[in-house]
Amino acid sequence: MTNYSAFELLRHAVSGRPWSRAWRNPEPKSQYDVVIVGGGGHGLATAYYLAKEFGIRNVAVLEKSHIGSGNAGRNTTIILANYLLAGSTEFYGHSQKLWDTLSSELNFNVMFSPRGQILLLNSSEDVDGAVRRSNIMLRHGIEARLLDRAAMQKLVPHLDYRPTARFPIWGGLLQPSGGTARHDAVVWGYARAASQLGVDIIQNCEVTGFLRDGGRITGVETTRGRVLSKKTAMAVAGHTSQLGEMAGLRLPIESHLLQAFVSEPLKPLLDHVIDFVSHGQFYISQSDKGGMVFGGDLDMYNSYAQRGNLPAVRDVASLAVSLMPCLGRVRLVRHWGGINDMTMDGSPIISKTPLEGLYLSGGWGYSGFKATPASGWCFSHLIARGENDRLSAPFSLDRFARGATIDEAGTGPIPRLH
Amino acid sequence: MAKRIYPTEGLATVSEVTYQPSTTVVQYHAWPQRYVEMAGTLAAQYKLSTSPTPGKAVCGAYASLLRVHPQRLWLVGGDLAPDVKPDLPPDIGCVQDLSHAWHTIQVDSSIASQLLNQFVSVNLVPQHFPVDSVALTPLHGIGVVLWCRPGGISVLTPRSFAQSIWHALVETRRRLPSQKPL
Amino acid sequence: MRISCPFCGERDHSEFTYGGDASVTFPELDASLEEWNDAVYIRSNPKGVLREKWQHSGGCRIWLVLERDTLTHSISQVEPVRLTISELVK
Amino acid sequence: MTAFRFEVGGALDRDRPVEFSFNGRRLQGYTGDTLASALLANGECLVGRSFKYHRPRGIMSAGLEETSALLTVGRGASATPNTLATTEELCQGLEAYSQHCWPSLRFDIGVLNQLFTPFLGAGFYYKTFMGPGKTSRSWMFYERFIRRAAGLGRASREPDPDRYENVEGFCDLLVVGAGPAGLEAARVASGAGLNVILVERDFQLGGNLLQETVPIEDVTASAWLASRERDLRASPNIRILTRTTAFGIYDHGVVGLVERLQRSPGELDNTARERLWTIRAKRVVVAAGAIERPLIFGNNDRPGVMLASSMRSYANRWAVAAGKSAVIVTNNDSAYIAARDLAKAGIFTILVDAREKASGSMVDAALAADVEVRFGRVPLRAKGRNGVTGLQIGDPNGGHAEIIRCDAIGMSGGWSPTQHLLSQRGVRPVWSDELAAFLPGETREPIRCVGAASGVWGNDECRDSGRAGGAEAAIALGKTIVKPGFPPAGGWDNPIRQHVLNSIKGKAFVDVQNDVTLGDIILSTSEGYDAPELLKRYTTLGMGTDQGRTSAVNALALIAKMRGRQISEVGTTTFRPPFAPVSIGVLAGSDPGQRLYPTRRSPVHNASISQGANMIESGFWLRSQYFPQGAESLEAGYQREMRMVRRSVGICDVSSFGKISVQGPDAGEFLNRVYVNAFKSLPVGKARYGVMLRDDGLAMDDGTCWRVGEFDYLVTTTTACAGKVLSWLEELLETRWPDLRASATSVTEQWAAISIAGPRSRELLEPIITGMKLDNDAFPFMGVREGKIDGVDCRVARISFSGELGYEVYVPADFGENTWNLLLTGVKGLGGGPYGTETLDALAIEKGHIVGGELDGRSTLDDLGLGRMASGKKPFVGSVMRRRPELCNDNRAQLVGLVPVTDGETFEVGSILCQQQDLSGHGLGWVTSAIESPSLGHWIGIGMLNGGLSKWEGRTLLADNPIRGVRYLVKVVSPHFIDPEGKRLHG
Repeated sequence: MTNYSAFELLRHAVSGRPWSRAWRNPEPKSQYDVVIVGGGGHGLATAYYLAKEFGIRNVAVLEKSHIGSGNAGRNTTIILANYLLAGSTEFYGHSQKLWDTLSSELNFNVMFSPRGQILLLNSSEDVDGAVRRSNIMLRHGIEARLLDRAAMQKLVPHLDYRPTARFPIWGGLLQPSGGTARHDAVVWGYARAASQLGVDIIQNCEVTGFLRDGGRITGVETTRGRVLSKKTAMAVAGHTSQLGEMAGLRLPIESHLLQAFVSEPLKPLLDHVIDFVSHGQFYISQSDKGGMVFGGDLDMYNSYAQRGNLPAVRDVASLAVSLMPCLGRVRLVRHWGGINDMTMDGSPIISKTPLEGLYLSGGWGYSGFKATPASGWCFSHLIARGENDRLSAPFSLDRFARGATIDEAGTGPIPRLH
Repeated sequence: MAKRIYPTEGLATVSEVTYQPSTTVVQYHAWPQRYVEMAGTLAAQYKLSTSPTPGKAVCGAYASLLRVHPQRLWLVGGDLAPDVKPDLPPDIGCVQDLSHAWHTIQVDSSIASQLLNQFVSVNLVPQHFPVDSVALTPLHGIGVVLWCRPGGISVLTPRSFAQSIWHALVETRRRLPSQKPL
Repeated sequence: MRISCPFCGERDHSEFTYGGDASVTFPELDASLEEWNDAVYIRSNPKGVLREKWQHSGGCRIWLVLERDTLTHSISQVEPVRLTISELVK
Repeated sequence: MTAFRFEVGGALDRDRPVEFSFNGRRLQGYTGDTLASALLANGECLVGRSFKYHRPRGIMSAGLEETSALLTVGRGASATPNTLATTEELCQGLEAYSQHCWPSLRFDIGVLNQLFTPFLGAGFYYKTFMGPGKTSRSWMFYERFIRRAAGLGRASREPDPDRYENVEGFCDLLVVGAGPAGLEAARVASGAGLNVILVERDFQLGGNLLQETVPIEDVTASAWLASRERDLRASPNIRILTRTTAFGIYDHGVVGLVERLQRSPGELDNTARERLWTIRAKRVVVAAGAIERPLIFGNNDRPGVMLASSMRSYANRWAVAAGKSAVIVTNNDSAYIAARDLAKAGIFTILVDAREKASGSMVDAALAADVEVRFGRVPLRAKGRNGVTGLQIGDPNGGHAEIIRCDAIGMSGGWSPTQHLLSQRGVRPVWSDELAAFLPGETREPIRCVGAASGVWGNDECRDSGRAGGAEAAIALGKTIVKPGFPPAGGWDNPIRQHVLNSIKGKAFVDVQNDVTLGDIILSTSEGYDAPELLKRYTTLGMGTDQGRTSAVNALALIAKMRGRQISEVGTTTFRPPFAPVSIGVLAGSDPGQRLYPTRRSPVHNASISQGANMIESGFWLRSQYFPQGAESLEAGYQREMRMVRRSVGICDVSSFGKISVQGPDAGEFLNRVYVNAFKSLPVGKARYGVMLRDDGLAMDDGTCWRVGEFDYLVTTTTACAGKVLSWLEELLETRWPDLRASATSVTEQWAAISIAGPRSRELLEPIITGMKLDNDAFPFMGVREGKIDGVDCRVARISFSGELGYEVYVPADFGENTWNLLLTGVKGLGGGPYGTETLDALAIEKGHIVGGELDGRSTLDDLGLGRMASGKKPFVGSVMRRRPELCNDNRAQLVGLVPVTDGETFEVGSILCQQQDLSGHGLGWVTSAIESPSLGHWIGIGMLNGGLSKWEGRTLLADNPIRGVRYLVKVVSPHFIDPEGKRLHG
C-alpha cells in the first residue's frame, strides 16, 4: 500500500502509474482470532485499534454489502462533545481528541474540520442549561464559550434576529473544536489502515447465524461460508436487534428512522455547525463541496425502510427557514434515511453480553458518527482484554437493571424521545 | 353580572371569517357498556330525532349533539335553560362543561374547503364533507373540531389557540385571490 | 403514512402519536422487578411485521393497535386497544 | 459558431416579445421561450464554467436533465442560484447571471485549475492536505480555499422575501406528465368517472409532442394537442396543474408536488412564489417520458455538444438552430428523427451511426431529408474550446480517424425511462439488454409507469400505453371499462448497440456537472471503490443537481465492463426524492414557525399587557414575566414584587398550568395508582400535593390534585408537562386498565386561574367572593370551596407555593379578564399589586420548593426530598422500578439549599458544586436555582448535591463557574429558607 502525500500524488501524476487498491479484498479464511460483524465506521475502527494498539491482527470485518453502506454513509457528519452527564462527557471528550489527529494517524485525509459548533439558546432556561453544560465541558478540558445575542449576531449574521422571529435567539454555546468530517473518508481511512495491518475486510458477506458451544459463541455462519472465531463482536448499528436475536440476546433498543437532507452545492454560506434543540431538533452545516447538510428529529416510529415521509421533511424545512430565513430559496437536492438504533436511555452500549465470547457495540442513536474513533478505541480494549476500560464502563448492558441509566435528554424509557 | 369576553374580540377580520359565540359546549362521557343508553336518553332529553353516528352531528331546535369520541357526545348550542344542569348518573358516565374551553370560528361556505384545506388534511370538498359532518383533525398541530353547517364550516378551537388560528385563517384568506378555486 | 382510525377514517400518520410495541404487556403494579424491567426496557424491535400502539392524538384521541411492516410500512388490522368500544366506532 | 433563431416556426408567440438580461446584457426572446432557448436564439452558447476544471460550458439539453446551464436568476435577496436555464420559463425583466467564474465568464481565472489536471483526479483530496503537522490545523488552512473554489451559485444571506403556500389535495388518480401517454391516461380515467389530477412540469402541455412534426391521427401534432387539452379542461372531474413537478412519492399514495406560480412583476409581493401540494392519491400513473443518454468521447462537454433530441426540440419547438452544420452521433434509431428534422429546418446534417447498418422507416425519413449517414463510426474527440469546430470520428477500434467540420454535435447513447418516482418506493428497476435501459420493476404499489417511462418509444404506442394505464386505474377503483393491453417496451426497427470506448482521446466526461471523467472511473475501480455506491461517493458522480440523470447508466456500464460482469449484476444507485430540486421555503410553507408551534394566550393576556407586563414565552404560552415600573430591571422588578407579596398581597396569572378533570366511580382508584401518595381517601373539598412517576420509577411531574366531587377530581400539572400528562393518563386508562370506569379530559382552557399570595390575601378576597367563609376553620390550608365572584361561579383552593397565606381562584375562562380587573383594584387598595412568573418562582425558591430545573427527568422522589410522600400501603406506577439499586444509592444528587459564605457575593445557576481543590470532572453537583432573597437580605440558591444534606449540611463547598471565570464559596443549608414550620400557611 503506497503512502498518501502530495509527493506521491506528483509521482503518480508524472509516471502515470495507477494507484493500488486502498484495502485488500481477500476471500474469508475459515478461522480468525476476532470476527467483527459490520463494516461501518465503528467496526473498521475497532479492527484498526485491535491491530494497532493491541497487536491482534488475525481479525476479519464481515460486511453484508459494501463498507460504509449503513449509517456511516447516511449521517450529517457532525462532531461535537458537549454532553452533560458523567460517562458521556468523558467518552465524547476523548473521541473529540482522537478526531484531531485522525487524518495523520490513518494517513488518509478524513477532512476533520473543527470549524466550531454552536448550540442555539432560545430562552433564559436554555442559557441556564448552557452555563452548566459549558462548565462541565471546561472542567473536562473541552473548549467552550458562551455567546450572548450580540456576539451571535456578529458570528452568524444570517440567523433570524428579527423581532418577528418565532425562536428568539438569546445566545449560543460555542464549542470551537466541534465541526464536521467527510463520513465516507473515515470509513475508507480506517479500512485502508486496518487492511495494511493485516485485517481482512470481507464485503458482500452477510452473517446468517451464530455458532454456539453451550453458552459460548464460537463463530458465525455467513453467505460465504462458516467462519470460526475465538471472539465475536457486533457493530451493526440499526440491525443490532436482528443480529442479537440470532444469538438469543434480548436488547433495550428500538430502530427508528432518521432522515437527512442535502441542498444544491453553493459558495460558502455557513461556516459553523448550528444545533437547535429547544423545540424539536434541527442541525445544519455546509459540506466542503458546498451542499447544506441538515437534519432534525426521528420520524417517531420504528422503521428499517431507510426512506422517510413528507411530514418530517416539512417540519425540518420549517425549522430551517424559521432559524435561517435565507434558506427559503436554497433547494433540496436529495433526502434519505438511516436506521437510528436508539436505546431506552439514549446512550450507547459497549458491553460484554450474557454469552461468552460475544461483545456488543450498538445503540448509537444520533451520536454514532462523532463517537466512531472512541467507540473503536474502547470496543477494541473490551475485546482484547475482556473488560471495559474506564471510558466505556458506564455503557454496560446491565445498567438498565441496575438503575444506572445515562439519560441525556431526561425523557425516560421512550427511545423516540431521546 | 360579569360580561363574557371572547378570545378574538376586536381582532381584524375578513368577511368570510366570523366568530360564532356558541355559549354551550358540554361533554357527556359514557362508560363503554353504557354509551348506547346514554345516547338514547340525551337525544330524547334535547328533543333530537336520533343520536349522531361517528363523524356526524344531529341538530335540534337550539342545541346539537356532536359525536367526537366513541364514548363521548358534545352538546353544542345556545344558552341552556337556567334550571337545566347537565348531569349523568355515575354508573352511566360523567359530564364536563367545556363552554369556555372551545370557541367557534366559522368560515363561509364560499371559500371554506379552499381555505381550510391549506391547513387541514381531511378532504373538505362538499361531496366528501356534507352538512352535519364532523371531523377531528389538527390545524397547525392543534386538535380542532370541524363541523359543516349550512352557512360554512365551523372550526371549534381551544381558547388559548383561538387568536393564533384566527390570524392564520384571516391572513391566508387575504391572499386567496391568487388561487383558482379547487 | 396513512392510518385508518376506526372512528375518524383514514388520516396522515402525523395526526397520531406513536405508542410503541403493543406486544409488551405491562405487569401488575406490584409485580417482580424482573417482570417490570423486561416490560419497560426489552424490545423485540423486529425488521418486519410489528404489532404496535398509536394514539390519534390530533383527532378523537383514542388508542389504536395495528400491525405494520417496519420495512415496507404496509399497515393492517387497525382496531381500538380498548376492545369494549370496538362496537362503538362503527 | 453561433446558434440563431429561424425566421419562422416554433410554438412561440412572436407578437409578444420578452426583454431579459444575461450578465447585464439586454437581450430579447418571445413568450413560449425558455431562458435556454432565448440564450441560444441570441447566439449565447457559452453560459458557465465547470465545477472542478472551470472548462467552458454551454447548454447540453432542453429539460431537467441539464448538467451545465446553471445560472443565478434575480439579484440580492431574490437571487436564486443554480437555476436550470432549460426549464426556467422566460418572463419579462428576467435577470440571469452566470456562476462560478471570476472576473468574467469569458476570462475566468479558474481556468488555471486545468494546469493541475493530472493531480486533480478523483479523490485526490483524500491523499493530501494532511500536513505539515499531526493535527487538523493544516486542513483548516487548505479548507478555506477549497470551500471557496467549490460550490456553484452563491445564495443570498438576506431573508427570503417570497411567500409560499400549501394545499392538501385528494384524488383517485394522479397522472404525472402530460405527454401523449399522460394525456390519454387522464382522458380515459376521467372519462370512466375517476377524479383525476394531471401534473405537467412544463408551462405547456404536450411533452415531446411539442417538437413533433409528423401528423397524429391525421392532424398536426399541435392540433391534436389543442383538441385533447380542450376536452380535458372541459371535463368536471379533472384538474390540470402546469408548471408543477411531482418531486416525491411517499408511503400509501402520498405525493408531493411543487407548483411554480405565475406572477406579473407588479404582483410579486401579493402572490406566493411556489405552492406545495400534498396529494393523497389512490393510484398514480407515471408518464414522465424518458431521458436521452449522452455518449462518452473526448471533450464531450464543450458548448455546442447537445443531446440529439434536445437539438431537435430547439429547432421544432423554439425555432432555434444550435448551429449551421450539425453532426449527430448515435448508437440507436431515435437520432434519425432528430437528423431528419434538423435537415428539413435547413441545417446541414451528417449522421454517424456506430452500427454497421440500419434500416426501416426512421432511417428512410432521414435519408429522404438529404441527411448524409455514415455507418460503423464512433465519436473520438470534439474539436474547439469555447464552442465546437469539428468532430473526430473513427471505427470502434480508433482506425479510419477523420475530422468532420461542424459547429454543433448532437449525441444519442440510448434512452433511460424516467421511473425515479417508482424506484423511490424501493422498486428495483430491471435492466433490459435489448433496449440498453433500466425498465420499471414489478410492484404491488398502486403505481404504473406508462409510455416512454416504461420503455415504449413510439408515439402511437405511447398513447396506447397511456390509455391502458388510465383504464387499469379505473378498473382497480371499481369502474367498468374495457382495458386495452399494454404495448411491449421498445419500438425501434434496429437493436441499439452497446457502448464501446476503447479508443477515446482527450478528457471524456461521464458526469459533466461534477467534472467526473472516464479516467476518474477507471482510477476509482482500480483503487477498490468499485460498487456503484462507493464509486459515486469517491468520484462524486451523480451527486450534482441532476442527481445522475444522464451519468448513472453510463457509469454502471463502465463498472460492469471493467469487472467483466453484466450491468444487471452490478446493481444500481438508489433514486431518492426529490425528483427535481425543491426550494426549502415551499416545504416550510407560510408562517412556518406558527405552523409548527402556534402561540398560546391566557384569558388574562390583554389585561396583563395593559398593565405593562413584560411578556415571555414558556411552553408556547405568552406569560407575564414581571410588571416593570418604569425602566426597572428584571432583578429589581422581581425583588420589589417579592417584598410586596411578603408584606401585603399579590395576584399572578397561572392559567397556563395544566388542568385535567378526572371523573368517574373509579377515579379515586385510578389516581391512587398514578400518584405516589394516596388520593382515594382524599375527602371532597380538599386538595393534596402529589408527584407522578414514570414507568422507570423516576419523577415525571408534580402538582396539586383537588377533589371537587365524589366522582370528580381536578389534577393540575406544570405548564410544560400538561400535554404529556394528559396523554399519559389516557394511555393508562385505555391500554393498561381498560376496565376502570374513569375519564380524563383537559380543562386547561375552561378555567382562568389566578394565584393570590400574601398575609392580606384573605382581606382581598372577603369583599369579592360570596357563598363561602374564608376564616381558617371554615377554609383550612389545602381546602377547596365553591362560591361566586361578581355573580360568576368560581372555585377557590387554599394552595400556596410561596409559603405565604395563599389561594388559587378559578373562574370560567371568558370571565378571567373581568375577575382579574376586580382583584387588581382590590389588591392595589391593600398596597399590593400584580406579579409575574419570575416572582412566582423566586417565592417558591425561598420556600425550597422544586421549580423546574430540578425536575429534569433524571431525579427520584428521594433526590427531590419527597421520599416520605411515597405510600407504603398501595402500589403505584414506578413503585417497583424505583427500588433498583443505583436509584437507592444515598450518594445520588439530592436537593439542598445554598447560601454564599461571604456577604454580598452571588453564584449563578449552572455553577458546579465541588470540593475546593477539585477543579476538574463532574464535581459533586450543580446549582439549579438562585435569587436575591429580600426576606433574608442576601443571595440564596437551590442545588442538587451528591449525598445531599445528610452528608454536607453546614459544610462549605465551591460553586465553580469557569465559563464566567469566577468561583465562590457556598454553604450547604436546608432549602426551606423561610417559615420552615409553615406557620404562615396555616395562619
